[in-house]
Amino acid sequence: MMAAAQTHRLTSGGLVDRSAPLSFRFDGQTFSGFKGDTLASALVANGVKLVGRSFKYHRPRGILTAGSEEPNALVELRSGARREPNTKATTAELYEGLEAASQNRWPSLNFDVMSVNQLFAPIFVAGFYYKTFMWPAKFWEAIYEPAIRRAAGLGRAAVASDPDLYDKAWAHCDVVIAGSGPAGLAAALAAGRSGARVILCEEDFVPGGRLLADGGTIDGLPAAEWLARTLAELASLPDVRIMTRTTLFGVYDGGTYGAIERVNDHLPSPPEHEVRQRLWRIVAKRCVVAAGALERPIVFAGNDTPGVMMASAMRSYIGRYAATPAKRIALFTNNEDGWRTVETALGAGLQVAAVIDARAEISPAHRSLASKSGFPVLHGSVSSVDGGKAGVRTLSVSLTGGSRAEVEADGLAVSGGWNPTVGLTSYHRGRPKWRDDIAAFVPDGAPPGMVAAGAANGAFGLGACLREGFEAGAAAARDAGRSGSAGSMPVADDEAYSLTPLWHVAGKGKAFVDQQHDVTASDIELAQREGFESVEHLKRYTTLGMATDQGKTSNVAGLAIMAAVAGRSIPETGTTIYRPPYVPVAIGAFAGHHRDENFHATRLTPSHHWAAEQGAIFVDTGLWKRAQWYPRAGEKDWLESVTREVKAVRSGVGFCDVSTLGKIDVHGPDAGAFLDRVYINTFSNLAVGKARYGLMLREDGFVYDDGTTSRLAEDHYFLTTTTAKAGLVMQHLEFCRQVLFPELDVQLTSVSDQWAQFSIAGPKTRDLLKEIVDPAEDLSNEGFPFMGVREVSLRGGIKARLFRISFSGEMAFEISVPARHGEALVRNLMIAGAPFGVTPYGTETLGVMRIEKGHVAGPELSGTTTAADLGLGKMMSTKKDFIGRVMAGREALVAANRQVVVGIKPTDRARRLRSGAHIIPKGLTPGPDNDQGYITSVCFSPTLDQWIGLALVERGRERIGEIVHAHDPLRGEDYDVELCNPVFYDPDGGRQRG
Amino acid sequence: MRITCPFCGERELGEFTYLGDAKPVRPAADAGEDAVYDYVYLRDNIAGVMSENWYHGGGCRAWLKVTRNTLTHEISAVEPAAGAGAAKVGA
Amino acid sequence: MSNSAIPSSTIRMEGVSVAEFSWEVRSPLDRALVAGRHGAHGDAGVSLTEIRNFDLVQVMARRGKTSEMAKVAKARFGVTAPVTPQTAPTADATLIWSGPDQFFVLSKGGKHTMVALGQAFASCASLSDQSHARVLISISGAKARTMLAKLSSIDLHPAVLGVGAAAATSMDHTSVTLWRGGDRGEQAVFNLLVFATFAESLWHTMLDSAAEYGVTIGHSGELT
Amino acid sequence: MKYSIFSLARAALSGHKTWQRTWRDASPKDRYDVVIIGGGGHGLATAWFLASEYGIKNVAVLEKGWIGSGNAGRNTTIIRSNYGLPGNTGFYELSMKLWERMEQDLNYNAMVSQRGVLNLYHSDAQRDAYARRGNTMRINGIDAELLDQAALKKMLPFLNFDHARFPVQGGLLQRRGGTARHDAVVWGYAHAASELGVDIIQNCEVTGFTRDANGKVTGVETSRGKIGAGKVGMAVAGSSSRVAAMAGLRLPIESHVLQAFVSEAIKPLIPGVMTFGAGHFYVSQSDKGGLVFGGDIDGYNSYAQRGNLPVMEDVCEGGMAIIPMIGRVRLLRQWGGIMDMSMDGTPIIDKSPVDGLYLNAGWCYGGFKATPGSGLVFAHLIARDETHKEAARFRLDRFRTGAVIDEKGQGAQPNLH
Repeated sequence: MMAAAQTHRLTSGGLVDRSAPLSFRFDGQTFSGFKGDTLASALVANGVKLVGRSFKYHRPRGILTAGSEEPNALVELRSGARREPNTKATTAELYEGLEAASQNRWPSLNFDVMSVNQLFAPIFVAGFYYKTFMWPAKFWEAIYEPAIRRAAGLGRAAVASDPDLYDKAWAHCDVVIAGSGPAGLAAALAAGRSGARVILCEEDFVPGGRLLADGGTIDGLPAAEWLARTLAELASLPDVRIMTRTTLFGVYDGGTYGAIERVNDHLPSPPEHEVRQRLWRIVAKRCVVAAGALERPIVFAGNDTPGVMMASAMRSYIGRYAATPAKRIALFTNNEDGWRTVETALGAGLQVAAVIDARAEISPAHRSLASKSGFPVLHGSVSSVDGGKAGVRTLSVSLTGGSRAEVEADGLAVSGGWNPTVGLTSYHRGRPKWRDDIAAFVPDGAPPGMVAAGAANGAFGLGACLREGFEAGAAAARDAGRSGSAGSMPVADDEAYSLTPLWHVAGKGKAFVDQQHDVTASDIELAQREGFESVEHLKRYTTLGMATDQGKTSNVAGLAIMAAVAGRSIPETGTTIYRPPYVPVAIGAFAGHHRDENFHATRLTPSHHWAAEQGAIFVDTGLWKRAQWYPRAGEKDWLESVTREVKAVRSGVGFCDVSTLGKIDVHGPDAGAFLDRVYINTFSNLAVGKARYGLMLREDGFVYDDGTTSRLAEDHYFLTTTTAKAGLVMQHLEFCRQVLFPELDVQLTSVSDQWAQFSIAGPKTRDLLKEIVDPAEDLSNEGFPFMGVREVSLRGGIKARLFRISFSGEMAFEISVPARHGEALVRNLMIAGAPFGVTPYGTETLGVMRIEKGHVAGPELSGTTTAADLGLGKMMSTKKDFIGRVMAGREALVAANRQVVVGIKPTDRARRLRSGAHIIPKGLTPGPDNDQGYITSVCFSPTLDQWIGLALVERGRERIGEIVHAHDPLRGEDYDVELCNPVFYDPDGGRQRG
Repeated sequence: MRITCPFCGERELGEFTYLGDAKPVRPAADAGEDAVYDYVYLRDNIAGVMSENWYHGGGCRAWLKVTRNTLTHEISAVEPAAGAGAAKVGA
Repeated sequence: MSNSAIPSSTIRMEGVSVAEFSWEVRSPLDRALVAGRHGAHGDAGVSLTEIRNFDLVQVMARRGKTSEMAKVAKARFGVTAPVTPQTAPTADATLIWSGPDQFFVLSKGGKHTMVALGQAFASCASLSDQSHARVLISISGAKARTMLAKLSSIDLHPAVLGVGAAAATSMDHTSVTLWRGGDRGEQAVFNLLVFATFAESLWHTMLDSAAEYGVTIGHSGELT
Repeated sequence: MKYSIFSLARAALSGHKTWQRTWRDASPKDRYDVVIIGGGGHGLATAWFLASEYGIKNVAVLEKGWIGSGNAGRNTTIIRSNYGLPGNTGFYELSMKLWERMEQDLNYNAMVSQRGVLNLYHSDAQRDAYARRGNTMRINGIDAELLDQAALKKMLPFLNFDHARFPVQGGLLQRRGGTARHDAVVWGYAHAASELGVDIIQNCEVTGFTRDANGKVTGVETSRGKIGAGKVGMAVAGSSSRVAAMAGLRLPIESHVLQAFVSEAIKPLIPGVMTFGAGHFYVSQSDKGGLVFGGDIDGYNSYAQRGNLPVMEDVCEGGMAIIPMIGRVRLLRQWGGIMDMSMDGTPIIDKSPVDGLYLNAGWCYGGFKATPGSGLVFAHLIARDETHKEAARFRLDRFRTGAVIDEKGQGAQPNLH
């Protein structure tokens, strides 16, 4: 489809590249623009005025601003999985093939059925929904709320996974500068010349700020020339970095700044391997906020009509983009600066219908400009705008003195003065202070290391911006310890800026304060009437300032109107709390690389790739992938595979990778004394070459972790932790060592990754080991008794550690070798064990065997159980102090009716058990008063040929043999179970000792 | 937030783990239940400058005593825990 | 790809019967590392090289024995062991600061194994063998620093992290030891010790981070 | 003034000039039967229950700023009663039942919306823990359902089923859970309490307690003068330790910052409340269209009402792990609230050791959902000087005796609850 001609484009001037035309589509219609356009400027150049619909009333809206403060011109950009709702047309860079659609309208922007809401406007006032929709109660979720939800929202998010990449990076510098207008550039020059490391962030795609639209003369040069020269100088400084398309959005503690770089949003999609956006964490010693100021609207009836535009935005469209928002414009201003738009419009050959100036006096220069150019200057205010979705037609003007006038124009530029951007400086709860001379809030109480300069600090003249920026940059460099010379300061004249504050013009019709949220001046009056006078109440009651523009154009006007109706001053009324981010930031950028499979790191065991080759099924255990079971061809489900594995171990031999256990070297002359303090039982008397099971409590007396710890030498213990707590136990032990017991001579090192460790279990364990261990090693019960530990040589050369410990209840050893031999060890175990039918097993089989053996694990070590609850109370030494000893003696921890670990078996042997079922005394109706515990762990025991489990049951150990009821309403199951000894298998322990 | 580890230099918050108020001292073995209850459970919960235990687990594994203002997050001092770098004792 | 290198530090042929079993070592990156060019076309901005088969021993001073440990280190290595985040290279080993009162001894050739060092430091330090607990990755190239800035929160500016400087820090929430080796021509070389069980995961993250600059991947038996 | 569609329509005829203050702007009297410190949801609810249920109408609520300016206005608006331990389960269900009639009770639409609260599980162990919790709920007469992956795929097809680091296996669903409009809860209680004669006094900061010779609290000193009181209740989550310290008390509480986030408004995307089980991320979508989400507390003591980037990143990472379609939705606002983190993760509602002073504290990050229940049981405690049966275990001495209520099993480590 041929693009329409750019009817509203000037034939020369501006910063667009007329040699690079770009075709784009808006609401299905094809248009063309140029490289250097934003979507908004391209729409302006094509004469498009109606761009969106408002939130509540679905009123037609156009383009109000030319920046990230835009409340109205929001579109859905791109399509499919890349659809981006609520994208500001004013910041979206044009690219070839851009597709955008208006939003919050049905069926079309031009004919929006929901604009019927305007008929209900008399009822849809601020907070109306708090007063109704209450009857009948059920109707809220069924009818009212779904309707409200459908009507609310703005654009539609994509409903498929975001296909683009994001990443995050760190940057460090002496001085970070927000904004590359005259103040920011001057700051960068001063700091950079002084030798500082500087990062200059500019949210626009070209540096220059207001210089790009407003021009001026600096150091005797036209602004564009000075800009080019300055950028060249900055580029020549090695440690100055200019980041365009990058918004500094937040400030965090210790001089950390958040910035978002839109790396490839100016392209249809990012090039291969490249990210869409990058989140920067910038660490800076100093920050200069040179983010400029935002022009503020004046609130009057019909001020939301398409074609009403901020005066400075109109200058941007004409001056920077060579696009004309209107043919015949009027200006409504209360200050000197607004007049620049008239000059720009005249310069571009546009008609000026009138200037409506709220001030009593205007300058002779402007008066003569008016008479020379032939337009009237009306002293007064625009009281209403007549127009519609096609745009502004007629303005009604209330003249000073009471009479009225009408002005015909197709565009209205509005200037209510300027508000410094006080966001960044206020994010640490600094409250901006009011300055009467400019009738605006300026930064105060900025976070440590941050200063505002230029317009962001209320200095609006070009010369003042340069001066403040330069001085702030030089000072920041000095503060950061850089002593080079800042050189000479760029100079320019200061323009006059006189202003008569004007916030709201009374008139008939809706006068919008927050255009996106459809908050009107009368809504603010209503809020005041109902007692929502505090600015935070006002904001919350009316939703003023809570839209995607965060109230950039509406907040100050809103509180000024509140101040007026409440009879207070503006500073008394105060501002709401400013909250980051300065501009909305894609959630994907905050996640960066950490999404989908890369959400968290993955830890792999030494035998992982071998297990994968065997077809193992893996389970996530914390960050680990562990082999859960090893299915074999023909096995129909996990239960069959696990049953086979268990039987193979119990009748022959199997092995399992247990490298995930935390492993800590505890060294030093006081290692034994140290362990005595962290474990409830004693380790100082453990013989070298022996292992012992240990239990740790938290200081509050509940069980923390368990594991087997061996003494490898007089001054060297090897401690193991559970997989889940490995890192936390290391931290806890370091706390004990460094903070609680610094007098002990003990050193700790994690060796978790140094050792590949395997459990080898089953009656044929020794047979297998004899094949692989040096024949000189004595593995007999006498030569290597239960709980013995020793370094041995393996056939073929390497050393290994052997631990005669058993989790399965079988004759078992754990063997560990340096981790890079781990895979060789598995392969060799398979070779050596082949004659004995060696079977690799996974965590399921490990779990089955530990339940059969009545060992507690994660579900029982829940953080709320005591040693006695677990049946391990006798391990608590009474002869020494240890972490948790005293609190473990509190009355509730030693109460007789505690829930303690007990075994359970279904009375119906065919019945399957499930963890999470509750235990109720037999014959009682389940209720809160007879809920006596729950099933913690279950398995199908191939050994007993039935399901068995462990449970925490009130007084459980006294009730062995009692039949109780397992109640599982979630899964609709109820059945009887018998409480029994938790050690189902080989209770005497003969097998593991044999 | 950034913490200047006395061993590693200034580092990002993400490298550290917080434990809490460093003022409570673990009571002696014979201090009794009330003293331990106080140590384990009761807190001054200072709104202002507070001495805290932080662990540089993502770095050198030293426990640190950090003096920090809980109203502003400003850090005014960082020193090693008694047993961090304790090998220097008597050296 | 060869996996047959036998580190003499951990494998001692003591003449026992027949070596029925092969105890080949396999790097944790054995599968993940695919040598060659990856990512964007053009000149590779980043070069990632895994250094295989090394001895790494952690030496931690016992209480009150810092100066004694320093003396032993000086006697054995001829350099002062680092007491701040720095490295001390010697002819056959590099001493790398790893925390207060502790350092790593990184070497090849079996001269500074756990056993050998254990005897030397017996009176003053606790030693822990970490040879298999870490993977060593060398990162260089024109974009090495830019790529590392995605993973590392520390300041990598040459004036801050100079040649020989070390850091115990984290990347991707994983503890690492990072130090700058000697420059290769104009380019900085960053060395990274990563926990072995995290290595494959971090490796993939590094590859993703480097892809936009183009990456050359390889492995080597030589310390840089 | 009664609110309804009829009064709204009538008022529209006069251009809404007839509306009056939602609550009276009261000035302090010399003395009240009960003074409640804290004009948040809990304090205002307590006052309303005192007046409506217990006949005590000579009540003042003192608020140092404007009502609802603390955690009542900074939370993520979730209501639920899916707790697993005795003491919690009954209490939160009491609260849930009060939510279900709140709007009619108060004549104020707080937009209580029971769109469901779903906790995802990603492992067998997590499923088992949820099964235990869900069964506790059912045994207590609370609705709970355990969903498997197939059911989830139907209900929330947008979850990351195909490329997840920790694949979703199922979830525990409480259909009666949901959200409410947090500010409206505050205004609703203020409105209804004020109608019953309660004085709501804003910009009135308590600076101390007045005590008699026996140490009994007889009133408070405030920025607006001394105010006498028969009894004083404190409901000042976030500032509990500071206010208690004025009475010489130390509490088993630390103040921590919890961040929350809201996205730009978008058309309906996410139906109810859901929590990711393998990371720190939970989300709902407000009636206005913003995704309201959060995660873990920052983890260090703080009174600063703002957090730092690591947690913000962690939360968004969780979001992108489980709902990767939100990548291009933009985060609009970030804020922080100060949580009263108790030592076992469970609140304290009890008489304090100081005669005449009553404690309502330690809500961790769960106070919003408790608002009506907390108001009722605290009013009961103050009015009757006896514990309400559903708050019987929220005693202050439980830390001393060991009868802690530790849902997470993390012990005396507030930043882990």
